[in-house]
Amino acid sequence: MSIYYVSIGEREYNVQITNSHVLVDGEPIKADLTPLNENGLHVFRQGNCNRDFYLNPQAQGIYEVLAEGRRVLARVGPAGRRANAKGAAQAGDIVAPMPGLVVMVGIKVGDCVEAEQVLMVLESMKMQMQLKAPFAGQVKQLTVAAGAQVEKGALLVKIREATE
Amino acid sequence: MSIYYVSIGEREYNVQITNSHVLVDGEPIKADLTPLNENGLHVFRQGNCNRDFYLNPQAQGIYEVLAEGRRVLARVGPAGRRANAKGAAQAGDIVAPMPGLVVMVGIKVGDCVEAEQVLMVLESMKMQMQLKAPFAGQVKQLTVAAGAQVEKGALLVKIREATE
Amino acid sequence: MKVLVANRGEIAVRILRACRDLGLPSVAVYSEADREALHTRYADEAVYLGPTPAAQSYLNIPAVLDAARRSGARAIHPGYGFLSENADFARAVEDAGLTFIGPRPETIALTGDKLAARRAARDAGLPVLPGPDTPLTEAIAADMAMQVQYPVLVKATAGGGGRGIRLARNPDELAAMVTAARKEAQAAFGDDTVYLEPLVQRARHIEVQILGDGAGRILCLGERECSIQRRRQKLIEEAPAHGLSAAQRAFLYDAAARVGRALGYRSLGTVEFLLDERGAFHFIEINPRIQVEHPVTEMITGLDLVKEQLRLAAGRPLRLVQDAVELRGAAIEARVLAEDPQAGFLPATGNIAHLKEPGGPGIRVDSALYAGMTVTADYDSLLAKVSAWGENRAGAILRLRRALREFQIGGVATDLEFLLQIVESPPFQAGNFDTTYLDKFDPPEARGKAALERDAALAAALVAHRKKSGALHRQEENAWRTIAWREQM
Amino acid sequence: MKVLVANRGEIAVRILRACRDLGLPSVAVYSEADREALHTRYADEAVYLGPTPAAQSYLNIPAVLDAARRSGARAIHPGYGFLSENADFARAVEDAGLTFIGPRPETIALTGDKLAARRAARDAGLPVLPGPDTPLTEAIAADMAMQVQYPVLVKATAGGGGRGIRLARNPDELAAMVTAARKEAQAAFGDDTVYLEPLVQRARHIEVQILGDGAGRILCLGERECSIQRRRQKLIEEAPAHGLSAAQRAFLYDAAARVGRALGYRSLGTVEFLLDERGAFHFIEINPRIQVEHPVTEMITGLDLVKEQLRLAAGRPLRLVQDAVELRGAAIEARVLAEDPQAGFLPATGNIAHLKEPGGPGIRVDSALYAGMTVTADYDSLLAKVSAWGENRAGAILRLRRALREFQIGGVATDLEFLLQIVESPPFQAGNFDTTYLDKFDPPEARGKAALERDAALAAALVAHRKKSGALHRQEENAWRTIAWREQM
Repeated sequence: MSIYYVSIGEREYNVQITNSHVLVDGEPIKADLTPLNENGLHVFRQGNCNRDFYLNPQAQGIYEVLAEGRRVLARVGPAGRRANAKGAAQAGDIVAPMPGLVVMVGIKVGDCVEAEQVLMVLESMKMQMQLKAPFAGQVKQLTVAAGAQVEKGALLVKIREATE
Repeated sequence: MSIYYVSIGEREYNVQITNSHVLVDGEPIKADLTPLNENGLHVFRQGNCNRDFYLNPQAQGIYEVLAEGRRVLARVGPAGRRANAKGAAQAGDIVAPMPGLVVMVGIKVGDCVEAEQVLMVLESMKMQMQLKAPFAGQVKQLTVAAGAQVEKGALLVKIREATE
Repeated sequence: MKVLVANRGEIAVRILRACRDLGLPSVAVYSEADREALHTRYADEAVYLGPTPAAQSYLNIPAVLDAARRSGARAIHPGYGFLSENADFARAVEDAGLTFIGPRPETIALTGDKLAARRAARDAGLPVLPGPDTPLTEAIAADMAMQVQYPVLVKATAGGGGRGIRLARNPDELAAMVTAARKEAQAAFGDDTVYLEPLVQRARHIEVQILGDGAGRILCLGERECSIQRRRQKLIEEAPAHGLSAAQRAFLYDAAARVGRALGYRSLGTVEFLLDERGAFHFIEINPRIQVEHPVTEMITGLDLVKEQLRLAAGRPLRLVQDAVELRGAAIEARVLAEDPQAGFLPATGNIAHLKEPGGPGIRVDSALYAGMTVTADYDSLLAKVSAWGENRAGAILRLRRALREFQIGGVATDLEFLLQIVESPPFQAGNFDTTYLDKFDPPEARGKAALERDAALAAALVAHRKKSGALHRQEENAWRTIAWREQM
Repeated sequence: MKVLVANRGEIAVRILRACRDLGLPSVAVYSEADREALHTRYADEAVYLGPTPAAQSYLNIPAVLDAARRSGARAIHPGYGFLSENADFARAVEDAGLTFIGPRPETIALTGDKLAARRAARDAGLPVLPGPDTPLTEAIAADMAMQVQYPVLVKATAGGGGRGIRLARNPDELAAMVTAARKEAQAAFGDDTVYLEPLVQRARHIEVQILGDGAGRILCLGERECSIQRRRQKLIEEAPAHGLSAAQRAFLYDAAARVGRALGYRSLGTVEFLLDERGAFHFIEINPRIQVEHPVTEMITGLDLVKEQLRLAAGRPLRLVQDAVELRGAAIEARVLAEDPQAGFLPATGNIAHLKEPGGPGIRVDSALYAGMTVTADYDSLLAKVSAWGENRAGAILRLRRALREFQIGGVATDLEFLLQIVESPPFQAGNFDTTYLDKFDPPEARGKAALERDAALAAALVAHRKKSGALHRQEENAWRTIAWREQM
């Protein structure tokens, strides 16, 4: 038997899988998932109901699931260990909220910044976004310069409360 | 440098590939084939022209190629050895011209048959087809019975000239 | 009204789409081979019928009725083919207290007997081809062989789909053809009754779409031309038929409506005619069901024929009056089949590893395809229908051509290239064809064929080479890309 | 006439389709990021423009002209966005002896200056919102702050796409909003001229499609409603606008035709109006190009707008007279964007590993998508447009809903679910909305959300489990199938 902890949004599910059945949060579920091709399309069969489920494994145990016009991100924690939905980011770690181009950086390492001060500007698909300091503090780390292309979730700046 | 012999229909092409260029029948071709996904879709780029080429490797070195609304079967012989477009079938070897169900078998091994005699009937997609003896002879081998499902190209019957 | 769709493939999906559009709950049924088929995933529920052979699943009346009972369906739509023209099935559905979405059982029985349908059409004043009204036997054929005008067709009264038809060219052939047709009819339909019908030379196949409320009101939804046939199988259909005069059209619609009224016709039906060289119509038969080619009528009328069927079946009256039916532009449909033109059009099977359906202005695709689907030899070979609408016939043809060129189906041989050749042929474009067009069709070699084949050979060699080189190939490919790149700059 | 399409994405493919339908040879252009993009594979030729940033490729006028010269193109279609509203580009195209497929450069210059366009509209007798006809500075704003009716909009004269607009709610905010709008306008358009326009409360966005021959003849091709906007970006558009009276429609068409005639308008254009609560129209601007939302007009008129542009550009006269323009049914378009509603609609990127576009009756998809395509952050977020036609608005909505549910895009976050929520919301279905509808939009939790999430969790765990079990998984899967199977029998 294998146990998986699966997080979707705030909710966590406990999924137990054996060769002959599955339990979700302790409740037996009669269902069947069959791959239809090698790209992630499956049919999820439950009772008299067949549904397209598209499952796309992404980084860090996250699965994109498309079903009935909806898209869900499910984080699968390894058997026997709970997934940490929040990740390890600390307060003051500014990460890229979207992929894009750094069009302006207004700080350098060591600068003191005010709360709400604009640290840098990101651009993606013609949309610009200002990244602001969450609280007053000092720039401890700066990983990019203007012109850099960044992925969603990349750490850009570390702000720590000033330790005068 | 690698050399491939590629047969399409009656025509055979000699393709030489090195790291920096290709020659087809001795003539240098400036072209470029880039995969677009893992299912076989490519872009074939030649001069100012980009074309969708779908390439699907099948059995026995045969590639299905779809381009510009056409479908071509290309048989690639291993480097340095000519492909045999005809295969090794002998006259009197009756193979399934389509996949399908054997609905009737009118002969057994040892039977003598006339030219044009119906040997068996295949059915596929509501269409029936009679398989006939190409010449008068004797049934030397019979691989299927009525009710069998056969693949296209499967050997069904061997007829040999009667050796009285 | 929960609707069970007693069919598979594109027509099952088509009907299920109409159910969704009307907010009706739906039930699909499936055989073992179709456990993962798209229609089972499209319906709200899917019920297993039986093993793969149609006789044990899609033609299995008790199994279909049981599926309806188990799922609580209140109505059954038979689609086309399978049980759609089976009067016993329609009766069994009604006897079970369910609604059969189609004509009354007695109408299906009548239209299923071609001689009876011919009599009904003649009684309603329609022009019918001359010929005895009675079944033919070899003995009768021998007696009358010298009085018949040749060539003549021997046709099964239970016929359909172009089966059970034989051509006799002279008195000597007649008896043999009667025997052959009876044999085929017995095998195909379990009924060896045949009759004689004169062969109409250079005929066009023109059919009229009717919709009846079962109480004598008939709407006539324009005509379709289906003369592009291969071995009596329709391949390309269009609406309207080109080049008809207003008088011809008025005659046609009046005739179709007349026979519909005479039968108190309910639901959708198609009244089929041959148009001879002199411009005269001859009734041939009535198809008591939705047709494969219904999308072209939908495109020019703006109606959703399946929705109209479902509404009528739910007890609503006909929504429209005849004057409100307006025809706009022209539409053409091409049938994409799993048949290999390079191998004598034999059925093809395989796994659809790659799929790209066409889109853009004026294009509609009806299919049950998906990437990864396996095409088996178990049922018929229709993979998809591509329909194009244009302001006029020429515009529809150009769009259809565009769509056929966009359509990519990898992993199974299809007739796509053959369809393109027809659509690109000048006689087709000029509207200069009859039902024998494809018998003599010999398209010229495609422009650029030699260059394309050379490129295909090169591409196949490159893929084979990369496969062999394995891990090396990315590197080499990058070298390739750089070279091509440099040359373009 | 060889046509170069100076654009990318779905609109490039749309225009290339029209070229195919007319048999015109075509040239695509592309940036480094788009080397393998679908539009490069759809055109007869594809020419490299420059590096990925638009300024160096799609906005690079010399590069585009050079591509035309090298490929021998005789006409350039700019699509929408990029260079489509750049008068200098249009002039450079004509100076190079090529045909610009769009209005005359001076028309583009005029419509690009919103104050000038407003004057032209007023001179042609159109209702225009009150407000000074002169640019605004902080100093002027301070002087007049007390006389202005609030709330009021500060708008960039060079504005477009909803940028360079600020709302001032009271005299105290005015100067700051002028500064903010000027700054944004300078950054976005290189021109910081702004002006004042009263905010119309609870306004609907209604626009009229016109087509002019450049010699004073204007065809009016019906209106569209584009009130469903998120942050001034249109998201769902429809034709016709629901609930207009015949008198309102006549007024609207007359107004649009009048300003078109006054400008001697050439090619396609859109005259935009706000419809206020009292039923009065107010001119706002003219868009001198094909619009994203043109398919809904095509669906109700039966016209192919791009083909009409190409025909006019080739020197043909207008084909139609106004009386021949017939509107049929209703059409609605939804924009499928690479934006993640679960993350504040931030742009999303990724590789489209799985793609299934919708089909069936009444559905049209315009996209440049293919399985394997990488969505980057370089250009805008429009992935596809899904348009549905129905006999009436309710029918079109149901079909659009069906199509949105069919659409599967795997590998990149999209707004598909959000579009579904809008289409399913009762106020939208009742036609009870204005341009602020989405500001307050708070859809109820979807039915079956909990069950779906549980199933998704289960499915993800199963896939993770199989991945871990590796070679074992086939075997286990078969066990699973057998179990499910047994339970169904």
